[in-house]
Amino acid sequence: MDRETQSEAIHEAVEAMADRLAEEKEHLTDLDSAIGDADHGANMNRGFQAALERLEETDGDPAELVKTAGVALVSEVGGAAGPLYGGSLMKASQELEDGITAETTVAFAERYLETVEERGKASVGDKTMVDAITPAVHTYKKAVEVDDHDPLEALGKAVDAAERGVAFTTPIRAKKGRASYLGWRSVGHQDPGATSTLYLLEELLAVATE
Amino acid sequence: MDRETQSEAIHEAVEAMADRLAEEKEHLTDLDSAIGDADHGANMNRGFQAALERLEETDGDPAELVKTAGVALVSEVGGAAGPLYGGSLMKASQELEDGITAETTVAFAERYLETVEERGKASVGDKTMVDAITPAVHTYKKAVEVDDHDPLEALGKAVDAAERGVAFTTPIRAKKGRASYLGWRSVGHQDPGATSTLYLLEELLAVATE
Amino acid sequence: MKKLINEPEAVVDEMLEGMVAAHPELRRLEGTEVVVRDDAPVEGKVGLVSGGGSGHEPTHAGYIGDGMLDGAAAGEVFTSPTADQLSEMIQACDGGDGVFCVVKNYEGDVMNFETAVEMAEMEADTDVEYVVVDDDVAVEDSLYTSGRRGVCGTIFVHKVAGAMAASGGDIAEIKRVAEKTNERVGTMGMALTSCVTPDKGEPTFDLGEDEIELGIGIHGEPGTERTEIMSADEITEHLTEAVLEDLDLESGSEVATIVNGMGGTPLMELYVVNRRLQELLDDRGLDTWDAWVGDYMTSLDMMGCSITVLELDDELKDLLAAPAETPGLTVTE
Amino acid sequence: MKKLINEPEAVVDEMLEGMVAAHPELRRLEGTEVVVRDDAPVEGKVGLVSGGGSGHEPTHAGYIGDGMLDGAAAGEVFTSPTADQLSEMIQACDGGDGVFCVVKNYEGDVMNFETAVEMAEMEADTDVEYVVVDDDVAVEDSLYTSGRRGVCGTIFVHKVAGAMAASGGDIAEIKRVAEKTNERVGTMGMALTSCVTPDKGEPTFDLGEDEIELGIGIHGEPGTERTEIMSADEITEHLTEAVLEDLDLESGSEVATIVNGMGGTPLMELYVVNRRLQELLDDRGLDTWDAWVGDYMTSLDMMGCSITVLELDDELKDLLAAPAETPGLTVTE
Ligand SMILES: Nc1ncnc2c1ncn2[C@@H]1O[C@H](COP(=O)(O)OP(=O)(O)O)[C@@H](O)[C@H]1O
Ligand SMILES: Nc1ncnc2c1ncn2[C@@H]1O[C@H](COP(=O)(O)OP(=O)(O)O)[C@@H](O)[C@H]1O
Ligand SMILES: [Mg+2]
Ligand SMILES: [Mg+2]
Ligand SMILES: [Mg+2]
Ligand SMILES: [Mg+2]
Repeated sequence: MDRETQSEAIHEAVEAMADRLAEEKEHLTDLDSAIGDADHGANMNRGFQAALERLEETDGDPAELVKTAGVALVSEVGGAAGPLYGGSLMKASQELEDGITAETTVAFAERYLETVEERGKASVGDKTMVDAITPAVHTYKKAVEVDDHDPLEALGKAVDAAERGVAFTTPIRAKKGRASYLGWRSVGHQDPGATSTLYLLEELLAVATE
Repeated sequence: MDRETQSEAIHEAVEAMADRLAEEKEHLTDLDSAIGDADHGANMNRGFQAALERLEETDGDPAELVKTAGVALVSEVGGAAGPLYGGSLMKASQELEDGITAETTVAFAERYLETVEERGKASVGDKTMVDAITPAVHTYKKAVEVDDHDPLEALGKAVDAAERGVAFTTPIRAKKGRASYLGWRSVGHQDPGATSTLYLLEELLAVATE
Repeated sequence: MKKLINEPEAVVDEMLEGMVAAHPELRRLEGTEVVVRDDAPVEGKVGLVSGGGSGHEPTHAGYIGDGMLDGAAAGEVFTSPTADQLSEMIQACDGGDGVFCVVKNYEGDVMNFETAVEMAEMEADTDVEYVVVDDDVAVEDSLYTSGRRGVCGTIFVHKVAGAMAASGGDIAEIKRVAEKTNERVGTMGMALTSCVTPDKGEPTFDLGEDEIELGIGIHGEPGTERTEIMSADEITEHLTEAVLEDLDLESGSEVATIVNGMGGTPLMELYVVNRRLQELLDDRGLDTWDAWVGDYMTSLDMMGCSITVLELDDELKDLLAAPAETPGLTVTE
Repeated sequence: MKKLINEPEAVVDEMLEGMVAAHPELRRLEGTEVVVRDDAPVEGKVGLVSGGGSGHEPTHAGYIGDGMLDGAAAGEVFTSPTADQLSEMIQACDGGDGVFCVVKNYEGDVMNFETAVEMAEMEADTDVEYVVVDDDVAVEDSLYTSGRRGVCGTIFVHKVAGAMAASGGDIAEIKRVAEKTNERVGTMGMALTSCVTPDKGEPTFDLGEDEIELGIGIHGEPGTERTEIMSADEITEHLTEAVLEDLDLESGSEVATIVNGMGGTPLMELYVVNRRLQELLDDRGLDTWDAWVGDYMTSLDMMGCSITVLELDDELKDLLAAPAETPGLTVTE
């Protein structure tokens, strides 16, 4: 896959993600009303529409495109999700400077997880997006580096892993984010940010599979 | 009937009126919500409870007692009904200075009607308490002065007349009071003040009949 | 309906206690629902008083202070205060130069104030005059109504009359500017939801999920027209047009405006309304000299707003700009 | 649910337009949701800024003016403003002596402000410091939460820091008094009803006809406990006790208090709450030096209130008493 094809794939992926978030806007907001402040759907939808628009005006390397998307999210999403999604994409995009390869995508994924954990001061088990990102990244890395699977297959496994991460957020008590204010009452509700993370990964897989 | 018996009768009447208004409080408020501001029941109930309390501490002539009740209403009812009910009782009480006779009660009734019309700048047909008072007073006067009926019988006819006055308020458009702001939309609703007037007359009749 | 109250019967009394506890410059006349300046009667100026039913907070007692009212009487919720208390208030605010009353045009208010003025004149020989404010353009002033209602324009009358009294104007001067203000001001309101009185505990009127009431009064009295819900811009256009039609201003006139919240509407939405109001005035060549946005004359927890426009001249501008310091309105030099 | 709005997406933009139309002393930074003093940057003083999600009006831009804020950034409803706009605001309010930010303790606000501070330092070499306000005693500050939330006590921090900035204090001085205020203030809130965001158009949470939520946040985040409806006195006792337990004041201490409305509760009811609050403080030998009652930090149209208590010393009294002139709060000398 040459750089141009890679860049096109990124355009397509962001478009698919934006469409998916538009569809899931209400569902995400409903999840956020139960344990947060009922805006996660609107935030993510607004952010990815903006990212899509900016990418339509942008040509360039994969790294530049991902960074542009990240900047768009930082300036449009706001709330907790803005700096977490946007800032992490911005940082992690540096790992794609040599293009998209099995190696660089693993580095990208690790850097993304690291940045979210740092900015959010969150660890796995806090009932946040980290719970979806962690199993996805770990599974991806293991599949590529240890099992020598090709990236597409590895991504498929990562999506399954993220799904289990999302399911895992439901029965646990929140330690970070607005849901933490609820104390024990947060148990039994699925985390919105973990859920939107899963949607993005699903769309990434769908576009990569084409 | 000596003065003392008359005074006792007034005590009893006010007590019966207060009880009746307590019972009808919600109904009067409902009527007032439809075309006014939903307080006529509370206003009248508060006023007659106060009148009752003051009368329990007061001995005296019929004229004094009625005046005391009027003063209590002026200071407790507020709104439009306060000066209309209370002020008119205060003024009309002067006609009872020679005790309660067929003659003085007619003068009392006429003076009461006059005072309400004056203070309220209202005439019959404006959809107010005047529509209940006018037929009652006219019928009472005719029954006593022209037909020579005894006051009790005359009062019975007056109550029937008031009832027709109340019914008459429903199909007409309000010209006075808050209901007038509704314009044609006031048609079809019964006037609260006319209704409370009828209740008071009914209780007066019941006590007089005993 | 849930409310932050104890017994409904106690709500006015307890509100007034909470109010004087928050504002030590206010004092309650013992045994009454009358609140006055702590230093009343103020000598060397005409006393300015107002009053009416409760449920319109910060109206009325919230406008007591330097440059505005000396006293305010609180009736039961939506019920005029009684004449005896009004008379006590008038006498308590007479520093020797007489008292001027701002009365809103409701029969209950007018009849009780009339009785009170007679009582104060008789009992204490107090010099008393009053103005009856009737700024509500929703009501036709005709043989068929009790006349236009007094609504949010009353706050401008308080401010103007208060500034005149503070500057040493006599009763006649105060009356002149109060009447001038009343003649030049118009208001029109609307409701998205009904208010709920503590006593009844349920909506005073029923509005459908998609209905609004135009020309609403401030007591939950039904308005003049019920329509489908519209956008904030359309509602603003409707209200503004009604007011401007009534005032009939020449292009180039200077105005002061109020976007007033009815109590349950968030400030955010009032600013959205103000945005369109100022555009509309601008379109007609009217020049907004001052724009107020907030809860000035409420109707308990009703959602909705009213729009008030006052045509200015130099005298009214000076009086509006004069300093005032009250719980509900502060104007600094 | 009916609202006085046009398109939900436009509500923040249109509110800000309506706001600067009402208050000519405010100016919007072009292409942003940032509002600053018209004369910003003010030279010779540290710039004081704040910001956060919209829906809390008059917070945040309503506290811009002499003696308080120089700028405020408005995010979407209940969503932190973005870092790029915060950075623009910081740079626009730097008159050469640096900028101090008042941040409420929400992860979104904190992370965006942190990013913005880095950006402003990098892009314009601006000297920036900030305080993170966390006055909400409803939230346990433990390993298991994101820490206490910033709620109505933030208004006291704005006032104190604003007075210190106006009197020429440097960034370190401002930070010291802001942190001191934050350490000595506690707030607890409750809701009778949920707020309704323009975007969702329906209650954020469901409360039964006879239920209330204690420890509610200002974003319609569910509170810490759901109970049966109680009387205003009982609710006041509950909130006050929670705050006082947290502050642990000695008898004889002087305090300032806020009874803050959540947006949909009539002022009448807030005064009823203030009455009981002052009785309770009095019972414990606490001396109320100043009591505020009104809508300071709202949650759209939510019905409910919060109680804030601040322990004073001479310095804080001087700073609270210093003059301020803003749309949402005026203090005169
Ligand atoms: N400190 C944190 N670390 C990691 N993720 C977080 C943190 N705080 C919140 N989140 C994630 O952000 C999501 C909420 O995003 P959003 O609703 O857009 O922001 P806000 O909470 O500011 O309204 C949560 O569901 C959670 O997954
Ligand atoms: N101008 C008037 N003349 C005669 N009766 C009036 C007048 N205005 C009101 N009323 C009577 O008073 C009643 C309303 O009383 P109430 O609800 O207690 O006072 P308010 O209208 O001030 O709330 C009306 O139903 C009507 O009968
Ligand atoms: Mg959220
Ligand atoms: Mg009534
Ligand atoms: Mg009434
Ligand atoms: Mg949010």
